[in-house]
Amino acid sequence: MSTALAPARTDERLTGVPGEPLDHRRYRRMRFIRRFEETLLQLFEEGALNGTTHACIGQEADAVAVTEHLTEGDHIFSNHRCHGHYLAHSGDALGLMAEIMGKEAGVCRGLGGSQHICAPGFKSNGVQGGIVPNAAGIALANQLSGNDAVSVVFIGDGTLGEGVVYETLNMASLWKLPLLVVCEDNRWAQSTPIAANMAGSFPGRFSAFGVPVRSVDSTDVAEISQAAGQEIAAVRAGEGPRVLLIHTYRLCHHSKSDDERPEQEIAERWLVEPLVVHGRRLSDSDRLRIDDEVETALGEVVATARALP
Amino acid sequence: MSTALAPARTDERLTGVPGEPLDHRRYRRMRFIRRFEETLLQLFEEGALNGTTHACIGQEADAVAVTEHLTEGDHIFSNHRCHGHYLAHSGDALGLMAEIMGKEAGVCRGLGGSQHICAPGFKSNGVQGGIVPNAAGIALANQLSGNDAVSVVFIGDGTLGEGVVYETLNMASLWKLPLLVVCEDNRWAQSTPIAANMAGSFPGRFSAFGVPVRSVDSTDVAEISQAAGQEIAAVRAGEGPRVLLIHTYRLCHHSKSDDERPEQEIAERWLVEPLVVHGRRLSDSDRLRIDDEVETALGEVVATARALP
Amino acid sequence: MIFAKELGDTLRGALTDDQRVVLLGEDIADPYGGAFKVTRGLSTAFPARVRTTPISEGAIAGVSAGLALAGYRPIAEVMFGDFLTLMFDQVVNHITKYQTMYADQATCPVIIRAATGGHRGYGPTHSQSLEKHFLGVPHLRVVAASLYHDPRVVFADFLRRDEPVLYVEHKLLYPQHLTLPVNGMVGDLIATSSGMLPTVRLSAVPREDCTVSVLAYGYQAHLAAKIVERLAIEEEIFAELIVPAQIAPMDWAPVLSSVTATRSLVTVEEGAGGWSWGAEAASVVSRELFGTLRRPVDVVASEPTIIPSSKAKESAVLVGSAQIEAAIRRAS
Amino acid sequence: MIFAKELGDTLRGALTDDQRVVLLGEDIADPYGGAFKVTRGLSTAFPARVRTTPISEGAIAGVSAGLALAGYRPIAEVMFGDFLTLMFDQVVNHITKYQTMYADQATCPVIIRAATGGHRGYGPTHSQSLEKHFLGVPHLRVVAASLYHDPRVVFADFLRRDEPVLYVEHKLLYPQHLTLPVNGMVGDLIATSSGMLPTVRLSAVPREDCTVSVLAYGYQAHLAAKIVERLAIEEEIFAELIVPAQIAPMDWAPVLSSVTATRSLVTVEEGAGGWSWGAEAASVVSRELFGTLRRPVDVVASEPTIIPSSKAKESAVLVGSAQIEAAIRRAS
Ligand SMILES: Cc1ncc(C[n+]2csc(CCOP(=O)(O)OP(=O)(O)O)c2C)c(N)n1
Ligand SMILES: Cc1ncc(C[n+]2csc(CCOP(=O)(O)OP(=O)(O)O)c2C)c(N)n1
Ligand SMILES: [Mg+2]
Ligand SMILES: [Mg+2]
Repeated sequence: MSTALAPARTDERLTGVPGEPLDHRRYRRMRFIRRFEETLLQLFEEGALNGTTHACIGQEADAVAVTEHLTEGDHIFSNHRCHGHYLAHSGDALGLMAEIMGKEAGVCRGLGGSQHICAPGFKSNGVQGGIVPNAAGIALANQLSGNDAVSVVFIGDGTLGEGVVYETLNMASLWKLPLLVVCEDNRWAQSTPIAANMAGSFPGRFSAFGVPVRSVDSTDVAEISQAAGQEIAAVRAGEGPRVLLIHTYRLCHHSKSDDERPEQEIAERWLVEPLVVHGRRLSDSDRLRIDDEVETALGEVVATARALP
Repeated sequence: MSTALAPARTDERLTGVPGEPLDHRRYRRMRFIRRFEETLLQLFEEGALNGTTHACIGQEADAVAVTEHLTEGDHIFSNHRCHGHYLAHSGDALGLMAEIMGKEAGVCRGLGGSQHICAPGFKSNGVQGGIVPNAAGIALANQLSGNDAVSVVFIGDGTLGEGVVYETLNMASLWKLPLLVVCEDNRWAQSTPIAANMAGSFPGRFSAFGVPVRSVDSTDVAEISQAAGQEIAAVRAGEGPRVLLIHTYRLCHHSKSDDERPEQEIAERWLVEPLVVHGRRLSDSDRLRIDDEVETALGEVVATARALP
Repeated sequence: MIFAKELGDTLRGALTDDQRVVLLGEDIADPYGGAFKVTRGLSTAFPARVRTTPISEGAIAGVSAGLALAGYRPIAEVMFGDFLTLMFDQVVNHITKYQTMYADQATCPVIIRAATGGHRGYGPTHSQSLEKHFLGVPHLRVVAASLYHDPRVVFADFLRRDEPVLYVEHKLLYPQHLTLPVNGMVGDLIATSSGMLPTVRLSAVPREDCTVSVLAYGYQAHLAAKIVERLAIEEEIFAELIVPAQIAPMDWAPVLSSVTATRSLVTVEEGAGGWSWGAEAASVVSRELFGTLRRPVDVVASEPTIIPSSKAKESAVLVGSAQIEAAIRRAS
Repeated sequence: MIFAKELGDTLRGALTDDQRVVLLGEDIADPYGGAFKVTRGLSTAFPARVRTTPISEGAIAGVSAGLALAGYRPIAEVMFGDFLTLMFDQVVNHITKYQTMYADQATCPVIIRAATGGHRGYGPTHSQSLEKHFLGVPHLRVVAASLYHDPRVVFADFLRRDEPVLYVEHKLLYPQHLTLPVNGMVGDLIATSSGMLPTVRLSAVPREDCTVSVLAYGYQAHLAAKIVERLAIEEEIFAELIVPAQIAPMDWAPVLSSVTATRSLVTVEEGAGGWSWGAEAASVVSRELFGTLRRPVDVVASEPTIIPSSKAKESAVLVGSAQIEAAIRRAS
């Protein structure tokens, strides 16, 4: 069905240099997402961008970890906070930047914008919850086709408010669909703390439907990746749907400038954010070098994107 | 808000004779519902009725048991299979019969018909699931008013397919609403066995939202009543929403003539249906007397209803 | 040639010929075969691709969307069209958006079949014709079953094209015989068809001799045809009945050419009046044929209220033969 | 007199005066006070009756219905009107049915407030004006916020009556100043109001001197007013702008009396074209004033497609000042 508009444009300085150690690669890829988002927020402040955006600052490890285990034929459905997922999947910084700038060279020709992205193996939509059955349908297609592809859907903690999520968990479980739900619990939904949004048991929300849940309370890309790898392998092996529940934190505001969370809480989380946690595994000089490479590459992307018609 | 069209018309021979033992009363009330439903099905076969109906034959104990603990100010929201609930609540056989006959004297003037009933303290609607938040809203009203009234909603096992049920469980739990969900698990939803409809854990569907579940696998009105009494008392005491999960069986077809379930399965359930189970507590002569009284009273209801304009 | 059976055979043919076709819906599996028995036998023949679902209309639509995005051809059954409300978000914000908002990098050809309509005493929540609320959803086709349209032709069109479609099947059509045009005739009426998903025109006499055009779909078209036939025979009142399959977006050309001849139009639908199907027809025809009409377009629709359960009260609310006949008389 | 602030004050007044009023919605609690800040301060003042909810639009509507059935006056906020889709079942099959199907033994006066509309680059799922799909839902009133209607008057009407209502608030109205008629004027335009929930008419000159009537609501009415004013001053093109608060069911009388004078009508809305608000207007006006119009009714609506995120593409799709001006010129 899908016919790509153009091959995704990637840059090794952003997505990983052949032969570099895994730790470097992971750091680079997270740094790439982080700096993309920060750049975007800056462009918004400059007034260079239209509309709105939801940055995933603080959650970069999730995207990088999960996509490490995906392969050609797998599919990601993402939500409003989709940039990290998309960049980890495709590396296509220019396509996404151009999209958010509303340019014709954008990955959806400027039609979709920040929340509505499509590229081979990837889609997102900005309506909470509804993408979950969509991802399950893709999983059903894979099951019917008899391939071993995995359909992954990213949702937030707040999205567990939407009933269609449960309808889908039930159906996916009944039909043993090859679906992985990645629930990024960043403790907040827009302005609402999880305590005001969710009663009962977080993992119980899934296990009640016979869907196994793997919880990871971590911002460490290595730890998340290990869990993601096992879950994806199980789904790929035909064991039915599974949930990877990642307890993480969003360090930036929800969308553009709305943040009323306790400063202390945010400050504490900056101490354990993915780049800090994983960055320790690299030498200072390697980190600085990679930071630099990412900066240069991203600078080129922004310049190119700005110059686009 | 509610302004009754007319006071509910009751007949002691159907709803309970003052001073009679509880066992007699319960038998009478269940017998009343049973015979009302059977009469209705017969009238349909005769072609005397229009539309469709969902009889609750086999599930009479649930309605009788739950309503024993409700009082003025409490509210019942029921579903497509609402006759038993309504009759146990109001005793208004004539109003319901006239309603299903489409007569002006019907409890909703013939506008609602079998599935859409309203009377003081009682409402029903024929759309699966949507009544659950409606009942929760009534519970919220009671909470805001500071009274100790209980809002009860009856749903079937299959209705756990609807997402809005979970949305509501979450909200009711967060807000500690005085809501009792009575889930009548009759093993089938229309033609679909529970195994094809529900993955995972039945009580887990509720407890995942922090809503305590009391399961009763019984058709014994006494046993169900005991459980219902405790659950309703807890809700009334302000402990938040609770679920009474009754595993029962529907002995008749789903609506009018559609039944493809295994005959053997149905036959086995006839051996443990509520009237048989509870009837053992009465002498043969008491049973026959009550049967007779119910028959006479119902006969009068039908004759009166038929003669209505 | 019972419609429900022909429709079932059509679905069987689609499942046989096209491995991409998947049926989803509540209680559609054997031995039950759906509330209106349309899918009877199909789950036995195609167990993997004919799936009874839990009672989850939102997820049925949403899973169908995913299947379609992945290249399958899902056909979702809605037991009662009244419950299309629970699919509204998937239809409006997912299914019909994907192709365009993704700059044509994906398609989402979901087919939703819904049993609609009243006159059976099912009451307020099981009798509605809610399709009017889906008219004008961008990128959604709404198509109505009728006795003049071969479901094979209709579904061949659905499966050939990449757009999502809502197909409404009035319950009262299920037990009826299809009356497809044969040799240019349907019974005693002259029948003309035009278009890929044809608009059928029926009249007792050539268009030039008709004094009113009647635009109707679904079960109401069947009622209207009987009236058109009877008025012609008994009273020499000649109307041309126009029965589109696709009711949105509309190909107005056949309507305009008919009304150009008759200079009078009545539209008929069972849905509630007010912002209904016929309103758009009236708007378009009044504009396109401005100054040439003999009388205003008459939009016949049901009372804008709940559909009562009682037979007498239901008849007073829903459009039936009496209202159609009166309107044709007025307008002829 | 910023609209968002006035609306917030109106809600505060309602909460103060009427113990039955309860506000529900996503992120409406302090310190956030809602995505558009309308409810800021209210949860602090009325913690029990102003409740932030989980992200559960269906249950928000459904719980509101229960509150209303129990005698309360729930006001539910929908963060983006695009998500009204998820309330559709509650609106169509529950809220608007109860009173009538229960033979007036209950009422269900739910008020739903939805932030609608585009022109902000929010893209396909956060920019829509979906109210057209709610027009003609039996027993539902649809009312549109405008700068010419005092929200206090509007909510007083809602709370006085027992019917459910959908109140659409175009996002671009929030930061604007209300421009209520003062001494029969709005700026340089003559203003006349009629009705309980008034229909406001604005024109530079008396109606007799106007050559076109313009029917618009919400943000589009604000755009249209500026054009009406400018065309009058700069080019002596005189139009009468009619701005209803209640857009369904419509009181057509003020429209008909205006068009009787001008014999020309343009309708304007931001929703997608096709079976839109204006279609019913065209249908009614073409019928009621048959033979007296100078030209067909012109229905101006947005392109029937997704609303793009890119500014340039969004402007090409959504109705804005350019389309309104062109239509008024054509029709005058
Ligand atoms: C159906 C729907 N309702 C409301 C919104 C508005 N909204 C956008 S993001 C958001 C919060 C989502 O929270 P969560 O799922 O925790 O994801 P996070 O933003 O924290 O990543 C809300 C309410 C929406 N996009 N869709
Ligand atoms: C939203 C909705 N979807 C589908 C139906 C059609 N329907 C009526 S009853 C029923 C089965 C309900 O099963 P369950 O909840 O187990 O209740 P039971 O009939 O067994 O009492 C279905 C699917 C409906 N009424 N509402
Ligand atoms: Mg979150
Ligand atoms: Mg059941």
